Amino acid sequence: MSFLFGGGGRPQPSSAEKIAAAEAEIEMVSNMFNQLVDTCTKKCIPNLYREADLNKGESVCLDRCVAKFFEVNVKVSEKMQGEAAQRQGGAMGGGGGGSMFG
Amino acid sequence: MSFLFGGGGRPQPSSAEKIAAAEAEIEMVSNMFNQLVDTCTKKCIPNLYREADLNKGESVCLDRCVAKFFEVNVKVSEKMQGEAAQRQGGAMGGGGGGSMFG
Amino acid sequence: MSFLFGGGGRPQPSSAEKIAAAEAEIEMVSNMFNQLVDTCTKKCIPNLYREADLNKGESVCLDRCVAKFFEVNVKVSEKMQGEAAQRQGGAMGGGGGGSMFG
Amino acid sequence: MAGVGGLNAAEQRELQGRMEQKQMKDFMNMYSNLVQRCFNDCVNDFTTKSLLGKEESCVMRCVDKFLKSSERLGERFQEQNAQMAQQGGMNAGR
Amino acid sequence: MAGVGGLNAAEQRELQGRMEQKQMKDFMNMYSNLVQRCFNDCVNDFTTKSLLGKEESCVMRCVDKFLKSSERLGERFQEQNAQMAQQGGMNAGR
Amino acid sequence: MAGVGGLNAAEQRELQGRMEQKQMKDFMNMYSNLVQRCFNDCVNDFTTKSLLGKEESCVMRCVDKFLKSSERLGERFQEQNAQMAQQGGMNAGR
Repeated sequence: MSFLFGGGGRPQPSSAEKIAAAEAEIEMVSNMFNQLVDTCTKKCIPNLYREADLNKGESVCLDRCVAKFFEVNVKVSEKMQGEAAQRQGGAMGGGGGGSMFG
Repeated sequence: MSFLFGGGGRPQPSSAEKIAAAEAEIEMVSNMFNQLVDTCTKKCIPNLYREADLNKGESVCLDRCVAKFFEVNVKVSEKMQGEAAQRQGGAMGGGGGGSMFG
Repeated sequence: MSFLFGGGGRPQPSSAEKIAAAEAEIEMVSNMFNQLVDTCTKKCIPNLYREADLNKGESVCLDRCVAKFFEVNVKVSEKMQGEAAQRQGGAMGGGGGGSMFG
Repeated sequence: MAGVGGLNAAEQRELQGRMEQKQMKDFMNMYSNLVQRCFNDCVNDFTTKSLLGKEESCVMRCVDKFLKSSERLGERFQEQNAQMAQQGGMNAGR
Repeated sequence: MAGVGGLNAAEQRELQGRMEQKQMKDFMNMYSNLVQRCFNDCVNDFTTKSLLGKEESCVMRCVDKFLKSSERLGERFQEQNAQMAQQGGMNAGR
Repeated sequence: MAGVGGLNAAEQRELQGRMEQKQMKDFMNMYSNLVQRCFNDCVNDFTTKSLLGKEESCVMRCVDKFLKSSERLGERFQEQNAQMAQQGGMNAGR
Protein backbone atom coordinates (compact mmCIF):
# COMPACT_ATOMS: atom_id res chain seq x y z
CA MET A 1 0.00 0.00 0.00
CA SER A 2 3.02 2.24 -0.47
CA PHE A 3 1.01 4.15 -3.05
CA LEU A 4 -0.99 5.61 -0.21
CA PHE A 5 1.63 7.37 1.85
CA GLY A 6 4.66 6.67 -0.28
CA GLY A 7 8.36 7.11 0.16
CA GLY A 8 10.36 10.03 1.43
CA GLY A 9 14.04 9.63 2.37
CA ARG A 10 14.29 8.27 5.91
CA PRO A 11 17.26 6.93 7.90
CA GLN A 12 18.04 3.18 7.73
CA PRO A 13 15.53 1.36 10.01
CA SER A 14 16.35 -1.39 12.53
CA SER A 15 15.16 -4.96 12.09
CA ALA A 16 12.30 -4.59 14.57
CA GLU A 17 11.27 -1.35 12.91
CA LYS A 18 11.26 -2.96 9.49
CA ILE A 19 9.08 -5.82 10.72
CA ALA A 20 6.75 -3.38 12.47
CA ALA A 21 6.52 -1.30 9.30
CA ALA A 22 5.79 -4.35 7.13
CA GLU A 23 3.21 -5.47 9.69
CA ALA A 24 1.60 -2.04 9.70
CA GLU A 25 1.47 -2.05 5.92
CA ILE A 26 -0.20 -5.47 5.86
CA GLU A 27 -2.62 -4.34 8.55
CA MET A 28 -3.44 -1.28 6.47
CA VAL A 29 -4.13 -3.36 3.37
CA SER A 30 -6.18 -5.79 5.36
CA ASN A 31 -8.24 -3.05 7.02
CA MET A 32 -8.79 -1.44 3.67
CA PHE A 33 -10.05 -4.73 2.29
CA ASN A 34 -12.37 -5.25 5.22
CA GLN A 35 -13.83 -1.78 4.74
CA LEU A 36 -14.21 -2.44 1.06
CA VAL A 37 -16.17 -5.62 1.77
CA ASP A 38 -18.33 -3.81 4.27
CA THR A 39 -18.96 -0.78 2.08
CA CYS A 40 -19.43 -2.49 -1.27
CA THR A 41 -21.70 -5.27 -0.03
CA LYS A 42 -23.89 -2.64 1.59
CA LYS A 43 -23.99 -0.61 -1.62
CA CYS A 44 -24.48 -3.54 -4.01
CA ILE A 45 -26.20 -6.45 -2.26
CA PRO A 46 -29.82 -5.90 -1.25
CA ASN A 47 -30.56 -7.46 2.13
CA LEU A 48 -33.38 -9.70 1.01
CA TYR A 49 -31.25 -12.63 -0.18
CA ARG A 50 -33.79 -14.04 -2.62
CA GLU A 51 -31.08 -16.16 -4.26
CA ALA A 52 -27.76 -17.61 -3.11
CA ASP A 53 -25.87 -16.56 -6.24
CA LEU A 54 -24.65 -13.14 -7.23
CA ASN A 55 -26.69 -11.95 -10.15
CA LYS A 56 -25.26 -10.00 -13.07
CA GLY A 57 -26.25 -6.60 -11.69
CA GLU A 58 -24.74 -7.29 -8.28
CA SER A 59 -21.49 -8.59 -9.79
CA VAL A 60 -21.02 -5.56 -12.00
CA CYS A 61 -21.87 -3.24 -9.12
CA LEU A 62 -19.22 -4.91 -6.92
CA ASP A 63 -16.57 -4.53 -9.63
CA ARG A 64 -17.31 -0.86 -10.12
CA CYS A 65 -17.47 -0.29 -6.39
CA VAL A 66 -13.92 -1.64 -6.01
CA ALA A 67 -12.65 0.61 -8.80
CA LYS A 68 -14.31 3.67 -7.28
CA PHE A 69 -13.14 2.78 -3.78
CA PHE A 70 -9.52 2.69 -4.96
CA GLU A 71 -9.98 5.92 -6.85
CA VAL A 72 -11.33 7.63 -3.74
CA ASN A 73 -8.39 6.30 -1.72
CA VAL A 74 -5.94 7.71 -4.21
CA LYS A 75 -7.66 11.12 -4.33
CA VAL A 76 -7.91 11.38 -0.57
CA SER A 77 -4.32 10.33 0.05
CA GLU A 78 -3.07 12.77 -2.59
CA LYS A 79 -5.07 15.53 -0.97
CA MET A 80 -3.75 14.73 2.48
CA GLN A 81 -0.17 14.45 1.28
CA GLY A 82 -0.55 17.76 -0.49
CA GLU A 83 -1.73 19.40 2.70
CA ALA A 84 0.95 17.73 4.82
CA ALA A 85 3.56 18.97 2.34
CA GLN A 86 2.18 22.50 2.56
CA ARG A 87 2.43 22.55 6.33
CA GLN A 88 6.15 21.78 5.69
CA GLY A 89 7.68 18.49 4.58
CA GLY A 90 6.40 17.05 7.90
CA ALA A 91 6.27 13.46 9.15
CA MET A 92 2.75 12.14 8.89
CA GLY A 93 2.36 11.10 12.54
CA GLY A 94 0.22 14.12 13.37
CA GLY A 95 -3.16 15.13 11.97
CA GLY A 96 -6.68 14.57 13.24
CA GLY A 97 -6.83 11.68 15.65
CA GLY A 98 -3.32 12.08 16.92
CA SER A 99 -3.61 15.74 17.77
CA MET A 100 -4.97 15.26 21.23
CA PHE A 101 -1.76 14.00 22.79
CA GLY A 102 0.35 16.71 24.35
CA MET B 1 -16.27 -22.37 21.54
CA SER B 2 -14.82 -25.61 20.22
CA PHE B 3 -18.28 -26.42 18.88
CA LEU B 4 -17.72 -23.80 16.23
CA PHE B 5 -14.66 -25.04 14.43
CA GLY B 6 -14.05 -28.23 16.32
CA GLY B 7 -11.29 -30.75 16.37
CA GLY B 8 -9.28 -32.34 13.59
CA GLY B 9 -6.07 -34.24 14.35
CA ARG B 10 -3.17 -31.80 14.55
CA PRO B 11 0.42 -32.22 15.75
CA GLN B 12 1.23 -31.56 19.44
CA PRO B 13 1.38 -27.77 19.96
CA SER B 14 4.08 -25.85 21.87
CA SER B 15 3.38 -24.01 25.11
CA ALA B 16 3.20 -20.60 23.43
CA GLU B 17 0.91 -22.02 20.78
CA LYS B 18 -1.38 -23.52 23.38
CA ILE B 19 -1.63 -20.21 25.23
CA ALA B 20 -2.24 -18.36 21.98
CA ALA B 21 -4.93 -20.88 21.02
CA ALA B 22 -6.65 -20.59 24.41
CA GLU B 23 -6.42 -16.81 24.16
CA ALA B 24 -7.89 -16.88 20.65
CA GLU B 25 -10.73 -19.08 21.87
CA ILE B 26 -11.51 -16.71 24.73
CA GLU B 27 -11.32 -13.76 22.36
CA MET B 28 -13.74 -15.55 20.04
CA VAL B 29 -16.25 -16.20 22.81
CA SER B 30 -15.89 -12.66 24.04
CA ASN B 31 -16.38 -11.17 20.58
CA MET B 32 -19.39 -13.37 20.05
CA PHE B 33 -20.87 -12.15 23.31
CA ASN B 34 -20.25 -8.53 22.41
CA GLN B 35 -21.98 -9.03 19.07
CA LEU B 36 -24.85 -10.75 20.78
CA VAL B 37 -25.29 -7.80 23.12
CA ASP B 38 -25.14 -5.39 20.23
CA THR B 39 -27.51 -7.35 18.02
CA CYS B 40 -30.07 -8.42 20.58
CA THR B 41 -30.38 -5.08 22.33
CA LYS B 42 -30.98 -3.46 18.94
CA LYS B 43 -33.61 -6.07 18.09
CA CYS B 44 -35.36 -6.13 21.46
CA ILE B 45 -34.92 -2.81 23.27
CA PRO B 46 -36.69 0.20 21.73
CA ASN B 47 -34.56 3.32 21.97
CA LEU B 48 -37.03 5.42 23.88
CA TYR B 49 -36.15 4.23 27.38
CA ARG B 50 -39.48 5.06 28.98
CA GLU B 51 -38.59 2.90 31.97
CA ALA B 52 -35.36 1.75 33.59
CA ASP B 53 -36.47 -1.86 33.98
CA LEU B 54 -36.75 -4.54 31.37
CA ASN B 55 -40.39 -5.28 30.80
CA LYS B 56 -41.77 -8.76 30.20
CA GLY B 57 -41.80 -8.44 26.40
CA GLU B 58 -38.22 -7.20 26.26
CA SER B 59 -36.98 -9.96 28.57
CA VAL B 60 -38.60 -12.72 26.54
CA CYS B 61 -37.34 -11.19 23.32
CA LEU B 62 -33.78 -11.15 24.67
CA ASP B 63 -33.99 -14.81 25.69
CA ARG B 64 -35.26 -15.90 22.29
CA CYS B 65 -32.72 -13.71 20.55
CA VAL B 66 -29.88 -15.53 22.35
CA ALA B 67 -31.31 -18.91 21.40
CA LYS B 68 -31.67 -17.90 17.77
CA PHE B 69 -28.24 -16.31 17.69
CA PHE B 70 -26.66 -19.57 18.84
CA GLU B 71 -28.70 -21.54 16.36
CA VAL B 72 -27.52 -19.29 13.53
CA ASN B 73 -23.92 -19.69 14.68
CA VAL B 74 -24.25 -23.45 14.63
CA LYS B 75 -25.88 -23.52 11.19
CA VAL B 76 -23.33 -21.15 9.70
CA SER B 77 -20.33 -22.95 11.16
CA GLU B 78 -21.70 -26.31 9.97
CA LYS B 79 -22.17 -24.89 6.51
CA MET B 80 -18.68 -23.45 6.40
CA GLN B 81 -17.11 -26.63 7.73
CA GLY B 82 -19.01 -28.61 5.14
CA GLU B 83 -17.67 -26.41 2.39
CA ALA B 84 -14.14 -26.44 3.78
CA ALA B 85 -14.32 -30.26 3.90
CA GLN B 86 -15.50 -30.39 0.28
CA ARG B 87 -12.57 -28.30 -0.89
CA GLN B 88 -10.48 -31.10 0.74
CA GLY B 89 -9.86 -31.70 4.44
CA GLY B 90 -8.19 -28.24 4.50
CA ALA B 91 -6.93 -26.17 7.42
CA MET B 92 -9.34 -23.33 8.02
CA GLY B 93 -6.83 -20.47 7.76
CA GLY B 94 -8.00 -19.52 4.26
CA GLY B 95 -11.40 -18.35 3.09
CA GLY B 96 -12.83 -14.90 2.57
CA GLY B 97 -10.90 -12.27 4.45
CA GLY B 98 -7.62 -14.12 4.41
CA SER B 99 -7.59 -14.76 0.70
CA MET B 100 -5.92 -11.54 -0.27
CA PHE B 101 -2.49 -12.42 1.04
CA GLY B 102 -0.27 -14.18 -1.47
CA MET C 1 -9.11 10.31 32.35
CA SER C 2 -8.75 9.65 36.06
CA PHE C 3 -11.98 11.57 36.57
CA LEU C 4 -13.81 8.60 35.10
CA PHE C 5 -12.90 5.78 37.43
CA GLY C 6 -10.75 7.64 39.88
CA GLY C 7 -8.60 6.64 42.77
CA GLY C 8 -9.11 4.13 45.53
CA GLY C 9 -6.19 2.98 47.69
CA ARG C 10 -4.33 0.17 45.94
CA PRO C 11 -0.98 -1.50 46.66
CA GLN C 12 2.19 -0.09 44.99
CA PRO C 13 2.25 -1.26 41.35
CA SER C 14 5.24 -2.74 39.47
CA SER C 15 6.92 -0.93 36.60
CA ALA C 16 5.21 -3.05 33.94
CA GLU C 17 1.88 -2.52 35.66
CA LYS C 18 2.40 1.22 35.77
CA ILE C 19 3.21 1.33 32.06
CA ALA C 20 0.22 -0.88 31.27
CA ALA C 21 -2.01 1.36 33.37
CA ALA C 22 -0.74 4.52 31.68
CA GLU C 23 -1.18 2.85 28.32
CA ALA C 24 -4.73 1.80 29.21
CA GLU C 25 -5.51 5.34 30.30
CA ILE C 26 -4.21 6.79 27.04
CA GLU C 27 -6.14 4.17 25.10
CA MET C 28 -9.27 5.10 27.02
CA VAL C 29 -8.85 8.80 26.25
CA SER C 30 -8.11 8.04 22.65
CA ASN C 31 -11.14 5.76 22.27
CA MET C 32 -13.31 8.35 23.91
CA PHE C 33 -12.07 10.96 21.46
CA ASN C 34 -12.71 8.67 18.49
CA GLN C 35 -16.24 8.05 19.69
CA LEU C 36 -16.75 11.75 20.19
CA VAL C 37 -15.66 12.43 16.61
CA ASP C 38 -17.93 9.70 15.33
CA THR C 39 -20.94 10.75 17.40
CA CYS C 40 -20.68 14.51 17.08
CA THR C 41 -19.98 14.60 13.35
CA LYS C 42 -23.04 12.39 12.83
CA LYS C 43 -25.15 14.67 15.01
CA CYS C 44 -23.86 17.99 13.65
CA ILE C 45 -22.61 17.59 10.07
CA PRO C 46 -25.26 16.85 7.44
CA ASN C 47 -23.99 14.35 4.88
CA LEU C 48 -24.49 16.51 1.82
CA TYR C 49 -21.22 18.42 1.98
CA ARG C 50 -22.38 21.46 0.05
CA GLU C 51 -19.37 23.42 1.29
CA ALA C 52 -15.87 22.51 2.46
CA ASP C 53 -15.94 24.83 5.48
CA LEU C 54 -17.74 24.40 8.75
CA ASN C 55 -20.53 26.93 8.91
CA LYS C 56 -21.53 28.78 12.06
CA GLY C 57 -24.35 26.40 12.96
CA GLU C 58 -22.18 23.31 12.56
CA SER C 59 -19.36 24.81 14.62
CA VAL C 60 -21.62 25.72 17.51
CA CYS C 61 -23.29 22.33 17.36
CA LEU C 62 -19.90 20.58 17.60
CA ASP C 63 -18.89 22.67 20.63
CA ARG C 64 -22.11 21.89 22.46
CA CYS C 65 -21.91 18.28 21.48
CA VAL C 66 -18.48 17.99 23.14
CA ALA C 67 -19.76 19.63 26.31
CA LYS C 68 -22.78 17.32 26.47
CA PHE C 69 -20.68 14.26 25.67
CA PHE C 70 -18.40 14.99 28.63
CA GLU C 71 -21.38 15.65 30.85
CA VAL C 72 -22.90 12.30 29.90
CA ASN C 73 -19.59 10.57 30.60
CA VAL C 74 -19.41 12.11 34.03
CA LYS C 75 -23.03 11.21 34.88
CA VAL C 76 -22.64 7.64 33.65
CA SER C 77 -19.36 7.04 35.43
CA GLU C 78 -20.76 8.49 38.66
CA LYS C 79 -23.76 6.22 38.35
CA MET C 80 -21.63 3.15 37.72
CA GLN C 81 -19.25 3.96 40.54
CA GLY C 82 -22.20 4.45 42.83
CA GLU C 83 -23.54 1.05 41.93
CA ALA C 84 -20.14 -0.61 42.19
CA ALA C 85 -19.76 0.95 45.66
CA GLN C 86 -23.17 -0.37 46.73
CA ARG C 87 -22.27 -3.91 45.71
CA GLN C 88 -19.37 -3.45 48.20
CA GLY C 89 -16.23 -1.33 47.77
CA GLY C 90 -15.36 -3.68 44.86
CA ALA C 91 -12.64 -3.53 42.23
CA MET C 92 -14.16 -2.47 38.94
CA GLY C 93 -12.92 -5.40 36.88
CA GLY C 94 -16.33 -7.08 36.84
CA GLY C 95 -19.63 -5.83 35.45
CA GLY C 96 -21.35 -6.41 32.14
CA GLY C 97 -18.95 -7.59 29.48
CA GLY C 98 -16.57 -9.29 31.89
CA SER C 99 -19.19 -11.36 33.64
CA MET C 100 -19.12 -14.25 31.24
CA PHE C 101 -15.74 -15.59 32.29
CA GLY C 102 -15.86 -18.12 35.11
CA MET D 1 -13.71 -23.29 29.95
CA ALA D 2 -13.43 -26.49 27.96
CA GLY D 3 -10.51 -25.60 25.70
CA VAL D 4 -8.27 -24.61 28.60
CA GLY D 5 -8.03 -28.17 29.92
CA GLY D 6 -4.72 -28.85 28.17
CA LEU D 7 -2.70 -26.10 29.89
CA ASN D 8 -0.26 -26.70 32.76
CA ALA D 9 -0.04 -24.45 35.82
CA ALA D 10 2.50 -21.98 34.37
CA GLU D 11 0.56 -21.73 31.17
CA GLN D 12 -2.63 -21.12 33.09
CA ARG D 13 -0.95 -18.31 35.05
CA GLU D 14 0.27 -16.66 31.88
CA LEU D 15 -3.19 -16.94 30.36
CA GLN D 16 -4.74 -15.60 33.56
CA GLY D 17 -2.62 -12.46 33.35
CA ARG D 18 -3.61 -11.83 29.78
CA MET D 19 -7.24 -12.42 30.60
CA GLU D 20 -7.15 -9.80 33.34
CA GLN D 21 -5.87 -7.24 30.87
CA LYS D 22 -8.55 -8.34 28.47
CA GLN D 23 -11.30 -8.02 31.08
CA MET D 24 -10.16 -4.50 31.82
CA LYS D 25 -10.30 -3.71 28.12
CA ASP D 26 -13.70 -5.38 27.75
CA PHE D 27 -15.02 -3.32 30.60
CA MET D 28 -13.72 -0.15 28.99
CA ASN D 29 -15.31 -1.11 25.69
CA MET D 30 -18.59 -1.97 27.34
CA TYR D 31 -18.52 1.37 29.15
CA SER D 32 -17.83 3.38 26.04
CA ASN D 33 -20.41 1.54 23.95
CA LEU D 34 -22.90 2.25 26.69
CA VAL D 35 -22.08 5.94 26.69
CA GLN D 36 -22.15 6.19 22.93
CA ARG D 37 -25.43 4.40 22.63
CA CYS D 38 -27.21 6.30 25.36
CA PHE D 39 -25.82 9.62 24.14
CA ASN D 40 -26.98 8.83 20.63
CA ASP D 41 -30.47 7.85 21.65
CA CYS D 42 -31.07 10.48 24.32
CA VAL D 43 -29.20 13.64 23.37
CA ASN D 44 -30.56 15.40 20.33
CA ASP D 45 -30.86 19.02 21.31
CA PHE D 46 -27.81 21.14 20.54
CA THR D 47 -29.37 24.52 21.22
CA THR D 48 -27.93 24.32 24.74
CA LYS D 49 -24.52 23.30 26.05
CA SER D 50 -25.77 21.69 29.24
CA LEU D 51 -27.78 18.48 29.38
CA LEU D 52 -31.51 19.05 29.63
CA GLY D 53 -33.32 17.38 32.51
CA LYS D 54 -35.15 15.02 30.20
CA GLU D 55 -31.92 14.13 28.42
CA GLU D 56 -30.23 13.28 31.67
CA SER D 57 -33.09 11.12 32.92
CA CYS D 58 -33.25 9.38 29.54
CA VAL D 59 -29.51 8.61 29.80
CA MET D 60 -29.94 7.23 33.30
CA ARG D 61 -32.80 4.93 32.28
CA CYS D 62 -30.84 3.91 29.20
CA VAL D 63 -27.81 2.93 31.29
CA ASP D 64 -29.98 0.97 33.71
CA LYS D 65 -31.77 -0.82 30.93
CA PHE D 66 -28.57 -1.58 29.05
CA LEU D 67 -26.89 -3.04 32.14
CA LYS D 68 -29.91 -5.19 32.90
CA SER D 69 -30.04 -6.39 29.30
CA SER D 70 -26.33 -7.23 29.31
CA GLU D 71 -26.70 -9.13 32.54
CA ARG D 72 -29.64 -11.14 31.25
CA LEU D 73 -27.88 -11.79 27.94
CA GLY D 74 -24.78 -12.90 29.85
CA GLU D 75 -26.81 -15.45 31.81
CA ARG D 76 -28.49 -16.88 28.72
CA PHE D 77 -25.18 -16.90 26.87
CA GLN D 78 -23.53 -18.95 29.59
CA GLU D 79 -26.44 -21.38 29.69
CA GLN D 80 -26.32 -21.93 25.94
CA ASN D 81 -22.56 -22.24 26.02
CA ALA D 82 -22.70 -24.81 28.81
CA GLN D 83 -25.37 -26.75 26.95
CA MET D 84 -23.20 -26.80 23.82
CA ALA D 85 -20.18 -27.99 25.78
CA GLN D 86 -22.26 -30.74 27.40
CA GLN D 87 -23.30 -32.05 24.02
CA GLY D 88 -19.57 -32.60 23.49
CA GLY D 89 -19.29 -29.98 20.81
CA MET D 90 -21.99 -29.65 18.21
CA ASN D 91 -20.29 -31.64 15.53
CA ALA D 92 -18.52 -34.29 17.53
CA GLY D 93 -21.87 -35.05 19.18
CA ARG D 94 -23.49 -36.37 16.03
CA MET E 1 3.94 -7.78 -1.44
CA ALA E 2 6.04 -4.85 -2.59
CA GLY E 3 6.96 -3.36 0.77
CA VAL E 4 8.32 -6.63 2.11
CA GLY E 5 11.25 -6.64 -0.29
CA GLY E 6 13.66 -5.15 2.25
CA LEU E 7 13.39 -7.94 4.84
CA ASN E 8 16.01 -10.69 5.31
CA ALA E 9 15.13 -14.34 5.87
CA ALA E 10 14.85 -14.17 9.67
CA GLU E 11 12.75 -11.04 9.47
CA GLN E 12 10.50 -12.69 6.88
CA ARG E 13 10.02 -15.70 9.18
CA GLU E 14 9.10 -13.47 12.12
CA LEU E 15 6.65 -11.56 9.94
CA GLN E 16 5.25 -14.82 8.59
CA GLY E 17 4.43 -15.99 12.11
CA ARG E 18 2.64 -12.77 12.93
CA MET E 19 0.76 -12.91 9.67
CA GLU E 20 -0.54 -16.39 10.45
CA GLN E 21 -1.94 -15.15 13.74
CA LYS E 22 -3.43 -12.22 11.90
CA GLN E 23 -5.03 -14.46 9.25
CA MET E 24 -6.61 -16.52 11.98
CA LYS E 25 -7.96 -13.36 13.55
CA ASP E 26 -9.15 -12.03 10.19
CA PHE E 27 -10.97 -15.27 9.56
CA MET E 28 -12.66 -15.04 12.94
CA ASN E 29 -13.67 -11.45 12.26
CA MET E 30 -14.96 -12.32 8.83
CA TYR E 31 -16.95 -15.19 10.32
CA SER E 32 -18.51 -13.11 13.04
CA ASN E 33 -19.35 -10.22 10.72
CA LEU E 34 -21.01 -12.74 8.46
CA VAL E 35 -23.08 -14.16 11.30
CA GLN E 36 -24.03 -10.74 12.59
CA ARG E 37 -25.03 -9.45 9.21
CA CYS E 38 -27.07 -12.48 8.20
CA PHE E 39 -28.71 -12.67 11.61
CA ASN E 40 -29.60 -9.00 11.41
CA ASP E 41 -31.07 -9.21 7.95
CA CYS E 42 -32.83 -12.58 8.26
CA VAL E 43 -34.01 -13.01 11.84
CA ASN E 44 -36.76 -10.68 12.89
CA ASP E 45 -39.35 -12.84 14.55
CA PHE E 46 -38.94 -13.22 18.29
CA THR E 47 -42.27 -14.87 18.99
CA THR E 48 -40.48 -18.23 18.80
CA LYS E 49 -37.20 -19.45 20.25
CA SER E 50 -36.28 -21.71 17.34
CA LEU E 51 -35.32 -20.48 13.89
CA LEU E 52 -38.20 -20.50 11.44
CA GLY E 53 -37.69 -22.38 8.18
CA LYS E 54 -37.70 -19.20 6.17
CA GLU E 55 -35.22 -17.56 8.54
CA GLU E 56 -32.84 -20.48 8.21
CA SER E 57 -33.00 -20.55 4.43
CA CYS E 58 -32.52 -16.78 4.33
CA VAL E 59 -29.40 -17.15 6.50
CA MET E 60 -28.04 -19.88 4.22
CA ARG E 61 -28.55 -17.79 1.10
CA CYS E 62 -27.08 -14.79 2.87
CA VAL E 63 -23.93 -16.72 3.82
CA ASP E 64 -23.54 -18.03 0.28
CA LYS E 65 -24.01 -14.61 -1.21
CA PHE E 66 -21.67 -12.95 1.24
CA LEU E 67 -18.90 -15.50 0.60
CA LYS E 68 -19.26 -15.10 -3.14
CA SER E 69 -19.19 -11.31 -2.80
CA SER E 70 -16.09 -11.44 -0.62
CA GLU E 71 -14.36 -13.71 -3.08
CA ARG E 72 -15.16 -11.48 -6.02
CA LEU E 73 -14.15 -8.38 -4.08
CA GLY E 74 -10.89 -10.10 -3.11
CA GLU E 75 -10.08 -10.79 -6.76
CA ARG E 76 -10.79 -7.22 -7.86
CA PHE E 77 -8.89 -5.87 -4.87
CA GLN E 78 -5.80 -7.86 -5.77
CA GLU E 79 -6.01 -6.77 -9.39
CA GLN E 80 -6.26 -3.11 -8.44
CA ASN E 81 -3.48 -3.49 -5.91
CA ALA E 82 -1.22 -5.15 -8.48
CA GLN E 83 -2.00 -2.42 -10.98
CA MET E 84 -1.10 0.26 -8.45
CA ALA E 85 2.17 -1.47 -7.58
CA GLN E 86 3.03 -1.76 -11.28
CA GLN E 87 2.61 1.96 -11.72
CA GLY E 88 5.45 2.23 -9.20
CA GLY E 89 3.25 3.74 -6.52
CA MET E 90 0.75 6.41 -7.45
CA ASN E 91 2.88 9.34 -6.48
CA ALA E 92 6.35 8.15 -7.29
CA GLY E 93 5.04 7.35 -10.77
CA ARG E 94 4.54 10.96 -11.74
CA MET F 1 -1.12 13.88 31.02
CA ALA F 2 -2.05 13.65 34.67
CA GLY F 3 -1.83 9.90 35.17
CA VAL F 4 1.65 9.65 33.76
CA GLY F 5 3.19 11.56 36.65
CA GLY F 6 4.24 8.41 38.51
CA LEU F 7 6.54 7.02 35.81
CA ASN F 8 10.34 7.25 35.92
CA ALA F 9 12.47 8.12 32.88
CA ALA F 10 12.87 4.56 31.56
CA GLU F 11 9.18 3.90 31.98
CA GLN F 12 8.36 7.13 30.17
CA ARG F 13 10.62 6.09 27.26
CA GLU F 14 8.94 2.70 26.99
CA LEU F 15 5.52 4.34 27.07
CA GLN F 16 6.66 6.91 24.51
CA GLY F 17 7.60 4.14 22.06
CA ARG F 18 4.26 2.45 22.43
CA MET F 19 2.47 5.74 22.00
CA GLU F 20 4.23 6.40 18.73
CA GLN F 21 3.02 3.07 17.39
CA LYS F 22 -0.43 3.92 18.65
CA GLN F 23 -0.40 7.33 16.99
CA MET F 24 0.54 5.73 13.70
CA LYS F 25 -2.35 3.30 14.13
CA ASP F 26 -4.73 6.09 15.13
CA PHE F 27 -3.78 8.02 12.06
CA MET F 28 -4.42 4.98 9.87
CA ASN F 29 -7.80 4.46 11.52
CA MET F 30 -8.71 8.09 11.15
CA TYR F 31 -7.72 7.96 7.50
CA SER F 32 -9.75 4.87 6.74
CA ASN F 33 -12.80 6.10 8.62
CA LEU F 34 -12.56 9.27 6.61
CA VAL F 35 -12.41 7.37 3.34
CA GLN F 36 -15.24 5.05 4.30
CA ARG F 37 -17.47 7.87 5.43
CA CYS F 38 -16.89 10.11 2.43
CA PHE F 39 -17.21 7.18 0.04
CA ASN F 40 -20.47 6.17 1.66
CA ASP F 41 -21.97 9.63 1.57
CA CYS F 42 -20.70 10.73 -1.83
CA VAL F 43 -20.49 7.70 -4.11
CA ASN F 44 -23.83 6.19 -5.03
CA ASP F 45 -23.73 5.71 -8.76
CA PHE F 46 -22.46 2.32 -9.90
CA THR F 47 -23.39 2.64 -13.54
CA THR F 48 -19.83 3.81 -14.21
CA LYS F 49 -16.47 2.54 -13.03
CA SER F 50 -14.80 5.94 -12.79
CA LEU F 51 -15.69 8.59 -10.25
CA LEU F 52 -18.09 11.21 -11.57
CA GLY F 53 -17.02 14.83 -11.30
CA LYS F 54 -19.68 15.57 -8.72
CA GLU F 55 -18.71 12.51 -6.69
CA GLU F 56 -15.09 13.59 -6.61
CA SER F 57 -15.88 17.14 -5.57
CA CYS F 58 -18.25 15.83 -2.89
CA VAL F 59 -15.47 13.60 -1.55
CA MET F 60 -13.04 16.54 -1.47
CA ARG F 61 -15.47 18.75 0.43
CA CYS F 62 -16.27 15.86 2.75
CA VAL F 63 -12.59 15.33 3.57
CA ASP F 64 -12.08 19.03 4.20
CA LYS F 65 -15.10 19.26 6.40
CA PHE F 66 -14.25 16.13 8.32
CA LEU F 67 -10.69 17.31 9.02
CA LYS F 68 -11.94 20.68 10.18
CA SER F 69 -14.51 19.03 12.42
CA SER F 70 -11.92 16.71 13.92
CA GLU F 71 -9.60 19.61 14.58
CA ARG F 72 -12.32 21.63 16.28
CA LEU F 73 -13.47 18.61 18.28
CA GLY F 74 -9.84 17.97 19.30
CA GLU F 75 -9.51 21.52 20.66
CA ARG F 76 -12.74 21.34 22.63
CA PHE F 77 -11.86 17.88 23.89
CA GLN F 78 -8.53 19.09 25.24
CA GLU F 79 -10.16 22.08 26.90
CA GLN F 80 -12.74 19.92 28.62
CA ASN F 81 -10.11 17.39 29.61
CA ALA F 82 -7.90 20.12 31.09
CA GLN F 83 -10.87 21.56 32.96
CA MET F 84 -11.68 18.14 34.43
CA ALA F 85 -8.07 17.59 35.49
CA GLN F 86 -8.01 21.05 37.15
CA GLN F 87 -11.04 20.18 39.22
CA GLY F 88 -8.83 17.43 40.65
CA GLY F 89 -10.85 14.64 39.13
CA MET F 90 -14.60 14.76 39.23
CA ASN F 91 -15.03 12.56 42.23
CA ALA F 92 -12.03 13.42 44.31
CA GLY F 93 -13.11 17.07 44.05
CA ARG F 94 -16.28 16.59 46.06
